[in-house]
Amino acid sequence: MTETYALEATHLTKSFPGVKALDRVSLRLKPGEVHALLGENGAGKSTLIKILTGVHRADDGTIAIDGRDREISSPIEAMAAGIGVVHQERNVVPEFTVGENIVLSRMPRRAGRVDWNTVRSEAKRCLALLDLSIDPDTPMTRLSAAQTQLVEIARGLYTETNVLLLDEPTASISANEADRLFTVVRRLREQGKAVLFVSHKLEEVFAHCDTVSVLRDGKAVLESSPLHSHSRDEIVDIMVGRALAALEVPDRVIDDSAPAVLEMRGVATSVGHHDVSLAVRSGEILGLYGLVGAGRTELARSILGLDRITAGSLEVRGSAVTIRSVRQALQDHRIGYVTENRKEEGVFLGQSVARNIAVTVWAKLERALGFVSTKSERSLGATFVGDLDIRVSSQSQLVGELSGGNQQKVSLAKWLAAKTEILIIDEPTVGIDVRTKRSFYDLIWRLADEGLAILLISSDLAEMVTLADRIAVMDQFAITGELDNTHDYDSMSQSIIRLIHGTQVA
Amino acid sequence: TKAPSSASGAGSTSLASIKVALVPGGPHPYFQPWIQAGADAKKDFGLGGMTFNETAAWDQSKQNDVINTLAANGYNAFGVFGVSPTDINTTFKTLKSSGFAVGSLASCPAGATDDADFCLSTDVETAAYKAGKATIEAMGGSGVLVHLTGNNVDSNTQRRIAGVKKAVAETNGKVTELPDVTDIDTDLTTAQRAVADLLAAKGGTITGIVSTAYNPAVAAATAVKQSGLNIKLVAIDDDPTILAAIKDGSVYATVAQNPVGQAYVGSFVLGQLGSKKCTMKTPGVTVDSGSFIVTKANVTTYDTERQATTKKLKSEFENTLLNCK
Amino acid sequence: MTPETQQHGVVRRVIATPRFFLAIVIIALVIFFGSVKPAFFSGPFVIAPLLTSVAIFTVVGLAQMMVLSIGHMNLAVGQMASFGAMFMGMSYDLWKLPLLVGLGIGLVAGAAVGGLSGWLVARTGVNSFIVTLAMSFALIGLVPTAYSALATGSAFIAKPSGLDVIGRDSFASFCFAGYCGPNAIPIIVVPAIVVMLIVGYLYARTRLGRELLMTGSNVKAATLSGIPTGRRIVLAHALSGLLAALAGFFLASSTGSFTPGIGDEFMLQSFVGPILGGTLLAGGYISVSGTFLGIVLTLLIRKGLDLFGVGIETLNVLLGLILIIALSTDRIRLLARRRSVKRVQQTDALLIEGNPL
Amino acid sequence: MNRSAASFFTSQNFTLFAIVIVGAAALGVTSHGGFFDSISVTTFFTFLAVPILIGLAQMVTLAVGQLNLAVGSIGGFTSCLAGVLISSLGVSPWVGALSCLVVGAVVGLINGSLVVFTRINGFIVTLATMTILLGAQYGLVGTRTISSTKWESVYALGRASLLGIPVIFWIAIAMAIVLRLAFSHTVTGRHLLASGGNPIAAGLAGISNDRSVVIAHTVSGLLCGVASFVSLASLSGVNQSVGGDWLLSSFAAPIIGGVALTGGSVAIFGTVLAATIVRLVDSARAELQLAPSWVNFVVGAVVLGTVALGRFRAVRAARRIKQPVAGSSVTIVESAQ
Ligand SMILES: Nc1ncnc2c1ncn2[C@@H]1O[C@H](COP(=O)(O)OP(=O)(O)OP(=O)(O)O)[C@@H](O)[C@H]1O
Ligand SMILES: Nc1ncnc2c1ncn2[C@@H]1O[C@H](COP(=O)(O)OP(=O)(O)OP(=O)(O)O)[C@@H](O)[C@H]1O
Ligand SMILES: [Mg+2]
Ligand SMILES: [Mg+2]
Repeated sequence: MTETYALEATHLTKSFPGVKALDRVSLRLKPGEVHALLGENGAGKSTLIKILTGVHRADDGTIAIDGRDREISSPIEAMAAGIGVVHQERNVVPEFTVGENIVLSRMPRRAGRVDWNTVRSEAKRCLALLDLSIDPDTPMTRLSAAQTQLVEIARGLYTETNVLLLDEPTASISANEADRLFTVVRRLREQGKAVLFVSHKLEEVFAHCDTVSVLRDGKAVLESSPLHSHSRDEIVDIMVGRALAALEVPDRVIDDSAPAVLEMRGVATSVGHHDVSLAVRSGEILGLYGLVGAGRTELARSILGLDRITAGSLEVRGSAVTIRSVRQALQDHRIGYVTENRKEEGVFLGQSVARNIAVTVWAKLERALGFVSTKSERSLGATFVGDLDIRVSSQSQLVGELSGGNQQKVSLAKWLAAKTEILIIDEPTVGIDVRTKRSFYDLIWRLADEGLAILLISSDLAEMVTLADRIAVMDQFAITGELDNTHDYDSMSQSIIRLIHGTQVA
Repeated sequence: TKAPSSASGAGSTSLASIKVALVPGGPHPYFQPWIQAGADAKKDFGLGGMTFNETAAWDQSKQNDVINTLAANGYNAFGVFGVSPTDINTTFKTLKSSGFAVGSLASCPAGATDDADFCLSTDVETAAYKAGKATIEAMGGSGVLVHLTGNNVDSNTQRRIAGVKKAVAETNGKVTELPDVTDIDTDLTTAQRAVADLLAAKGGTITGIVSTAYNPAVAAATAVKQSGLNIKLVAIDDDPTILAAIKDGSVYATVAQNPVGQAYVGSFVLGQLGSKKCTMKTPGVTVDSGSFIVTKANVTTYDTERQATTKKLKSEFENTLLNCK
Repeated sequence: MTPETQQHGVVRRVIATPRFFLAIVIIALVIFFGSVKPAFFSGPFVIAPLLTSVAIFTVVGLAQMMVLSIGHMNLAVGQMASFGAMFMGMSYDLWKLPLLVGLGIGLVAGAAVGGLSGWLVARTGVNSFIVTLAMSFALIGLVPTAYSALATGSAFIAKPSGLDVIGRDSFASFCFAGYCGPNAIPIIVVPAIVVMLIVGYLYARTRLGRELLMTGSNVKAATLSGIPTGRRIVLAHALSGLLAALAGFFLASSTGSFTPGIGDEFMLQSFVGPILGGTLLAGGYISVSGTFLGIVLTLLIRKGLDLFGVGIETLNVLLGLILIIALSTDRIRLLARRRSVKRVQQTDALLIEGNPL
Repeated sequence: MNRSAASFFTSQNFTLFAIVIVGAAALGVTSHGGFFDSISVTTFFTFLAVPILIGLAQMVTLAVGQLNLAVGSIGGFTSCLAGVLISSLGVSPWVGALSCLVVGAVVGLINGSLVVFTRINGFIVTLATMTILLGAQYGLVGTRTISSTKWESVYALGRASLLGIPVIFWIAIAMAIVLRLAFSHTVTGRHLLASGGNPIAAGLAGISNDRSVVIAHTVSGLLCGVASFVSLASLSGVNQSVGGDWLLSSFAAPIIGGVALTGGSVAIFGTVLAATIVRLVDSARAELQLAPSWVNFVVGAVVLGTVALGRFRAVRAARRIKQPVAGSSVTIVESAQ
């Protein structure tokens, strides 16, 4: 007797111009199971989800829902088949309210008109599932990035679904909020629904999933296996395709007596920071931890002159400075900023790798009449492509064609090319797979060893504890404390949580 | 197709080798009679070819393109309404240097010089003056007059404004003129809106309107009729819409020009010049093709007068202006 | 990749560009027009006027391409041309200045209004479409008013020495040892080629050009990479105004005088050339030679239809149809190319051309 | 719905409304009350109908992030076609005049379909159809003017008034109300806005962006047709110049009215008010006997002023709620389109 699957995809194949994103991949979801879908960046996870939800058409393969073959060629058909989804990218209509965004896929109507009362009540219901008390009439633009993500999740819960597909829903929300999601996931499991969960955070996966499938280069290398029959390392090895050595935290020696190269004293900003004091020495990694929305990105932006510092002083290499623009930060003070928002602020998707790296140094490469030789640009690019191990077919490849991790490296490379001495790195590994993450960690340590002063912003506590030398904790736009990092996860996390909860009732 | 250079050969050529191109400034009802008049001229004088091409669309460089293309297609005599009176001499010069016969029709180049062989056109200022006089006459010699006209930065518009001003000045202050309403010939909606706004704002004081542009004339005819105000309207040109308005009394008079004469006589002269049978006694001479006040009284007969003028024009060229072998 | 496949790739890449496609169509049309209408090869009456228009409108297209490179538009190209040309006319007519001085003054005037648009865009963050639309409104009001106040007969007709040489002479007037140049090639192509080379050099070889493209590609990332995007935006608009004024100068020199009507016909052409040539409306990618070929194609078609004696109504209908057909085949061809897929998608996302999925 | 009731009197509309009141009052004073007599009022509203309609026609395409450069030529073509149908082919005046609506909608449908099928930018598509229609319009009427005496019964409608205000103005207002209801209360209307606001999000929610684009262009064409019908009813005749001045004003009204070029929003009341302001400028020009080029000046300045002001206000508002709108301080500019 064959089992009936809530969803059964067989031999799905999908090619994009130049890449085979999926190669005869099969996936089976049983009712009442939470199924993890893992894989490195570009393995094909999102592509699989997009095919199951009618965004892309598979070149080949079949999909069956509850044992019956279904043709899914549009998002509407996926909905009709009882498939709900939270996509990886945030996709909301900014002009609409929260409520309308939640019900967008099926507007409640009465007598040919939109039934606004039902819109509101339905939206409230979905938000309540996640313990959210956002008013459905709030304009979408008022929400923070994390709230937006939560609304996306609420939207996935709007229609009655038998199968819920979650593509990295927790990448940009804090552990607290993620927990609410997992409560819902557990409830769905109890109701006999099937949930597919994609994440690069393996802790979450091990805490909440039952079965696992792993994709590698578009092929399924592990199909529907009970998750707990595997160790964490085994899963990583399967994802990566070879044994990945254990992460070695280097023994870093910091000269405590060295003067700070970047120091803030009692800084307040136009966006609402107050009493911010911190100092980074050259060769040191200062972690800036906080929950999403704590104001870390905004602090970085104030250092760069994008927001105004209204009180206190900012000192670079011992002298007080006023920075008005990124350009000034770079040219006068050698400060660089690797943004958290890679696609929108970090790289130029439609431009070549060489130009993306050289963008900060044209001023230096410039000869008479503004001439910049393509050769010098390329040789510079080649250095960093080699140095950071950026995977490209050639330097004229467009950055938009690279995988996320490689794009992130390009976003970093331009600051190294500019020979910055102070580097602010914001959320360097969001949505980045475990192997690339490792190479990033090594890179950050190496840069610090070479003498860079690094201010590292991350919402990933494990990452923070691994990388930083000291950790400053920010909450509600103020620094609530600073800790020396012992690299012991349990004790560090407790101290940090205490610093956050000291001022905030969760 | 024959090479254009052959037209410049020495000695006289037969009229059958002359291909005349009539090039208006762009699409406008004024030029439509040229089509028939050109065809008649071709038949009557035995010209080798005749074309009418209005693709210039009121742009000097497009008109130059059209003219050049016609030249390449073997046309060797040109009757041109220059889109830009300040630029057209340059075009004429080029054509002349290739040995073509060139007539400036319906409009003369701005300034004192005319690089065409001749200019056969309404004396714009005189026509406007006549229109102004007719309006003042209709107003009973006193009152407030307003002048509606087209593109303010066209030198012909400036001549029209001067003509009307002259007529007003002759009344020694009995007629006063409101500021000219210019730039409303771009389209019918603009014209109608401007006229309606004018009547709404100043309708009570205005006693006469003279329109020296097409769309404002069409618009004013209806607006005045509808408003029920006692405003005398004088228009320009004899488009059927305006003639109908004269017949029903909503327009007092119009100043008709002589497009037929321009095209017909112009083609004749171009034929004579192109075939080298004749030369101009005074190159670049300006000849008035006539303007005619049309009122209800002569609306059915004014064309006879105009045909007579056309005949006279032709003999004037033959007898006094041309120097023939 | 072996050198052989690499070469293969290069050839394929060249073949896949809009420029190659345009060149093929242009050659085919020339052969067609030439064989059906031998008059097409008439030097002084067809080729020379065609080249003159090509020279003028290539500069117009480049003026638009400047702002397209940063993802903006300039709906006031025509009015900026007439504004710049007005200052040239004033220099020659009222102040009796020599050719180059007047030209310089006009170019500065064009650059100034362009720069003003750019400054407004950068300062207020209002979309360039709106700012330049409003700018065109304002200049449509201003220029004719100034002409009627300052110029007798509403045109500046004084001609400094050399103006006619640029505008109307061909190489036939340059003789050396008894041999004169061809009368089919007007002098005006020389400055136009120089402008193309300078603009090409700017984008291909200089820091400024690269920074403009980066600004067009992603303005946030450009700001965060230390590019002074505000200044680059002002620069792009100023250069657009400058080139527009230069085109106005070319047009005035070829028709004969400086009138307020200069530039009336620029706006539509200015978009058609660059876009046919592959420049992205979304910014970040330009092509000088493509712009040139796009202009050649449209003017060639117009000339051809003129030669066949097509009337104004048919001419407009055909031009519209050809535009749609040329661009849809271009789009089909583009879609077949992997590299451009991404570009097209970027454009799509920005322009909402139907279903982005 | 209180949300839309609130947006109905957002500060942008309020500013515009205040300008209208102050402007009208000022005109009333300078004309010594003449501006409020019945002829002036009739004239004012008669020539306000078309600007409102074409402003709305442009607004509908802007709502989905498209443009319609062909507004004027659709209007010109349909009105000339109706003129020819009635005068030369003996079609009855009402049928002929109402054919404007059908033909306008069909042309809009063609525009939308071309955008969808060829995937060419709507800017270029409507540019091309504009050229084609201009040719066709000329082909239909050449240089003659077809007099409105051929459609007296329709023309009578143009002079009829209701409550002292021309019927054609009420037609424009009726269209505005219908659009307002459609955009705020129908699912299709919301879908158009969703497609305009974020096509990817709309697509993922099962909304067909293609359908939205086609519908928007069709409705836009239809509204141009209504404007052309109104022109037939109010102009003394039709000729090749009809529609020639529509393009720029069609953009001015929605943009001053607060519609974003990027799509996703409509401002019906704002568009109507903005058209009224432009019309006031026009009346003031006639009253003060200024050259028409002044209107361009003023409209240019008003457009710039309003958008710049609106932008500053948005930035301030964003600062007040201390929630940066998508990295607003980095965004020195929005990229065009
Ligand atoms: N629309 C597209 N066009 C072309 N290539 C695509 C497209 N979408 C995805 N790809 C390619 O398909 C492959 C799989 O991408 P996919 O987004 O499914 O990866 P993923 O496993 O979700 O990665 P991540 O963990 O980074 O989200 C990648 O090589 C990607 O570049
Ligand atoms: N509604 C929104 N839409 C888009 N972006 C937003 C929105 N709200 C905030 N952002 C931006 O998203 C980023 C993350 O903001 P968020 O509030 O999540 O945290 P933060 O305080 O900026 O930084 P961090 O998470 O590093 O402490 C910031 O750059 C912020 O400007
Ligand atoms: Mg993914
Ligand atoms: Mg952040």
